[in-house]
Amino acid sequence: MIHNKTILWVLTCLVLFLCGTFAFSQEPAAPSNVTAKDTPNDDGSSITITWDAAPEDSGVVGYKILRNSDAGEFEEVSKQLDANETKYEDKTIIKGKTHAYIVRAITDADASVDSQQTDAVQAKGQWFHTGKTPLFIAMLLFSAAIVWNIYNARSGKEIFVRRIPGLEAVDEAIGRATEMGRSILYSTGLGGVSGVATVASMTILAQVARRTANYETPLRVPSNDPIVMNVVREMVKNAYLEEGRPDAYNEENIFFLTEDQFAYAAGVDGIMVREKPAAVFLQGSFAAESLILAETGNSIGAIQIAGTDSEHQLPFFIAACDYTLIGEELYAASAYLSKEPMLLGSLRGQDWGKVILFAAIILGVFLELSGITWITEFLQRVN
Amino acid sequence: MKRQVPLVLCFLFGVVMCFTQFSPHQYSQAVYNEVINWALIMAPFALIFGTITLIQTHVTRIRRRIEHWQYSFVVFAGLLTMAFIGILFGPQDPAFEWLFNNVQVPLDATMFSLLAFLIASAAFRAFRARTFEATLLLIAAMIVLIGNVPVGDLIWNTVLSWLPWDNGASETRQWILGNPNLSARRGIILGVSLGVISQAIRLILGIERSYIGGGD
Amino acid sequence: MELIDFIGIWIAAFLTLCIYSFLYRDNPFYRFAEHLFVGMSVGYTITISIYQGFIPFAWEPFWEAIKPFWPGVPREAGWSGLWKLIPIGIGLLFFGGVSPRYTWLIRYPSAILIGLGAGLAIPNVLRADIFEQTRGTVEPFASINAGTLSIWGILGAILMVVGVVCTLIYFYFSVEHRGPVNWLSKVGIAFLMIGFGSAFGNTVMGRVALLIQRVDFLINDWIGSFGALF
Amino acid sequence: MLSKLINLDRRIIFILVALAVIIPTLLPLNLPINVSNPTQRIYDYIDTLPAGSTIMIAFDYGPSSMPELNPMAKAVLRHCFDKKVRVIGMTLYPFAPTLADTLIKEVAEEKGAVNGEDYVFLGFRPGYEQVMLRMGTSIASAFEKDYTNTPLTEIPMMKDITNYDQIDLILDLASGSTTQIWITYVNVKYSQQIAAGVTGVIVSNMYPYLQTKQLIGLMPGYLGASEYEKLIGVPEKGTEGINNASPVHVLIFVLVVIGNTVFFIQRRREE
Repeated sequence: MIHNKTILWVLTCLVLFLCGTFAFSQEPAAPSNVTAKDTPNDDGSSITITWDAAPEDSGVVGYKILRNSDAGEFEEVSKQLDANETKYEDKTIIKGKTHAYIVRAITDADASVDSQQTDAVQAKGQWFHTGKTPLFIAMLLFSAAIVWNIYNARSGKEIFVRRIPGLEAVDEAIGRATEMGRSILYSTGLGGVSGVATVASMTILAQVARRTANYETPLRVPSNDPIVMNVVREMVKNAYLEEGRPDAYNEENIFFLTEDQFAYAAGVDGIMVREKPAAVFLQGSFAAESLILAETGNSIGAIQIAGTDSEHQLPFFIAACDYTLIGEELYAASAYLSKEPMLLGSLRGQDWGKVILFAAIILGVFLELSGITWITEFLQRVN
Repeated sequence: MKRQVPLVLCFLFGVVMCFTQFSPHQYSQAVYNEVINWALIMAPFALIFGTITLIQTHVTRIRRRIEHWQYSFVVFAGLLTMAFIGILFGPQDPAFEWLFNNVQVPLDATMFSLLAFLIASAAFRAFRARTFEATLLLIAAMIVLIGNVPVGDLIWNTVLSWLPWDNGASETRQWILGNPNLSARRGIILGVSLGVISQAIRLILGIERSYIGGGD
Repeated sequence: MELIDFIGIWIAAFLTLCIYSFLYRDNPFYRFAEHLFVGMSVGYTITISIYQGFIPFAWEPFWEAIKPFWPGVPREAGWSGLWKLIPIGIGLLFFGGVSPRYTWLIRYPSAILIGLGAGLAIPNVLRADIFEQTRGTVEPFASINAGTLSIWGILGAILMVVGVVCTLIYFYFSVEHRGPVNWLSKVGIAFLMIGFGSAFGNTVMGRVALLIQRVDFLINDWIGSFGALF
Repeated sequence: MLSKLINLDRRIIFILVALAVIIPTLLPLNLPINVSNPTQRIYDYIDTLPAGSTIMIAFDYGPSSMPELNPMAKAVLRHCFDKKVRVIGMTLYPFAPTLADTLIKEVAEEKGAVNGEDYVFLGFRPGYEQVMLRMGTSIASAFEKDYTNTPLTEIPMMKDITNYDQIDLILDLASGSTTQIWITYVNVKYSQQIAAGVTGVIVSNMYPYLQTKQLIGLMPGYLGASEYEKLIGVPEKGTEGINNASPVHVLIFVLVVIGNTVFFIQRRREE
């Protein structure tokens, strides 16, 4: 009897105690507003799940994401996420299948509550990244500006180009080489055939070749890219042909040396000290070897005209060469020397681009100062 | 065939590659990844072609006994040794690695280190306060030069110890690099980038044809 | 020390000294090292471009695709390797350059490489250089607005805008540089000169580091190996 | 005399440069080093990491940049191993694996760090941004095995490391443009903390990122290496380097000053 009473007592206490604990550790609410959507602007390899943040006192310590495929069983696909997360990008989806998701809230007591399951979605790749629209618009506008200016220039409109210091020296250098009966050394740098600096350099080279053709001054071009070498050969041959001196063209003067940066520098240095050219042109893109070439050229007393858009090498050319075309001046020089409407027109187009940049910077400064950030947002980086 | 086809190819590849940069779709990414590799696949062919012309040049030198023709044999010896061992046994071959480490690496590093000498001689000759611009160049160069080593601050803290400003050399250096230097670089980069893009547009649209020998 | 390492150090030291002899003047030792360097570097690049470019990206996928034609070899990969015939075929056109009559064939691969480079350059340069640099110039003004920038920071931001704009004006080609344009472009030149000077001064350290390494090699490794001689 | 000085034969300058490097190599100098703020910030960041944190070091440099960047790598590795911070090494440069592997092993041996528990070296994979982006999803998808060909799944310390989420800092030791790419793809996209140690030549390219706080800190060339060595109290090759490099800097400075003095005297006389 007594036993029974005690048991009853104990049981009552237990029930009361349990009720109490339940009342205090109230079951957390299930994550609400759970959505699953195809991640925008990707290649169709992920789905983004979002949900509302749990209230601060809800006792939620983290979330887990569960997924099914083609209405099958639900399985955990994430490790435990932090309690302040409200978004998960599932990158492990199976392509071609539809997936539905459940967000599981986990509480201190290691209990958990599941949300309702989302609609099943399938991931798709997008053909156009909407975040890159500003980039796309800018590209189209700039292309239009360039093409429009080239068109204008071709239809005979005069285009002014400011004097570029150093270009007068081109004729002087060629003249001196002719007088002294020495050769001219021309390096197009390390760039490949699609580099802008290389193309600009080749255009200037063609102009130099036109002038040397008449004087029969040897024009030596050691190259470090076989493709560039081949294009240079064609261009120089053409220049000699147009000047009516195809007989003066010697293919052996334009040759491949090596692709290795410093072996190229060693080779060109060797040519410089042995052949003692009267003029050295270093035009194109250069790397650390710039100063090795320019100082050796200086030591043999050649007139040196350099030009590069590799901004790191500019200081060395400025220090060691007689004239240096700085950055964009190299591109402008090819237009200036060749007087070709296409190049002049596109130079004008680039200047339009600069006007837009001025406007963007000045406007941006004032807008940012007044707390409006849409210029920086427009320029925001997207991956 | 000689002119039109290359122009069309250039246009096609240009437009397609440009498009892949805007399109995250898996198909366009697959095209991008495939075509990027093509450049790597074609490189050896271009190089072998280049090497053939290099050999031609040196054969001519030897045949005509042009001054220093004997050294052309050295070129052949180096070229054949490396190419022979490398192509037959691969770049992981111990003999190839030994040659690379004991011949090519020291040559490369030594050529590179010549710059330490040349930078000194160039500085001595070029850094003269001839004009206002040259003076700016000179002063900026000297401040950064000396601010780069602890000696700079040592001198500053002893000679200018009466100033309430310690370690001025390295701090001025940092300010110059972070401010006027950066804005000049930005200016150059912006200008150059406009040039790069405009040239790329000209190439793709077939307006710039210098690479097929110029002319129309 | 192993004999092979010993020989290696001596060869390396000899070649190092050959190159340094150029600083005095051109001489047979430098000429020897120079020509050896040119030859070896070509051999090296060919090897690397074959083993790290051609074989993994063309030959292996292609081989996988044609394997099934071999008797007894199971078929694993798809036919996609056959695509590689296109770049291989185009690459072969480079050999047209060897004969003057067919040099124009090189225009095909060149055109492809140029188109590819140009197409990639447009959006990437626009984004990475133009957009980013412009944004970087403007952005500090948002911090000024938020009041989180020191007086020095504000001055720096203003100086930055002045520098960028003036430098760009120097690169403005289609107007005559007279009057105010001339003044602004002069300011631009001043910025350029300070920039070049500081970049020059800043490079010295790196170049000297290379020399220190060579000197370290000559003194510690090479002269250090003298002991092994006896 | 004066005109001789102003047109000094370059070979005399070459000899002076050679002496300025050789003499301190034989008779070491000992200059005081001031720690600059960007280096201090890297040190502080690593120093306050709790034991068991993980940093990733990218050895993105070739043999020609070893003199400047190896000492930095060593100093940071020592600091990490002392603080029981775990290190994941990797590289995007084809020529770097051998040099990085040798270096990590050397420091690990000295500090008694265990491969697979305190550090792991993943080796090299080609393609910059592809590798970085893949590691964002999972490190194992870029490097299924480490440099010694052990699958990552079998490496104890990689058990609880999946991607950048478990990495507290990426330190890029760079001689080229890799830092920019790390920032573009990993800082921007994954909000990963990035610090850099770079060669003296490219230091100035890094300032914009320091300004925008996309880099939490920066070690510039020998100077950065010597500063970090000072912070951890182990002066070594970086300190030696900065000491040996100093005389050349002073030499160039003095040469330029002499050149200009003579130039002015001469001009005065001509006037």
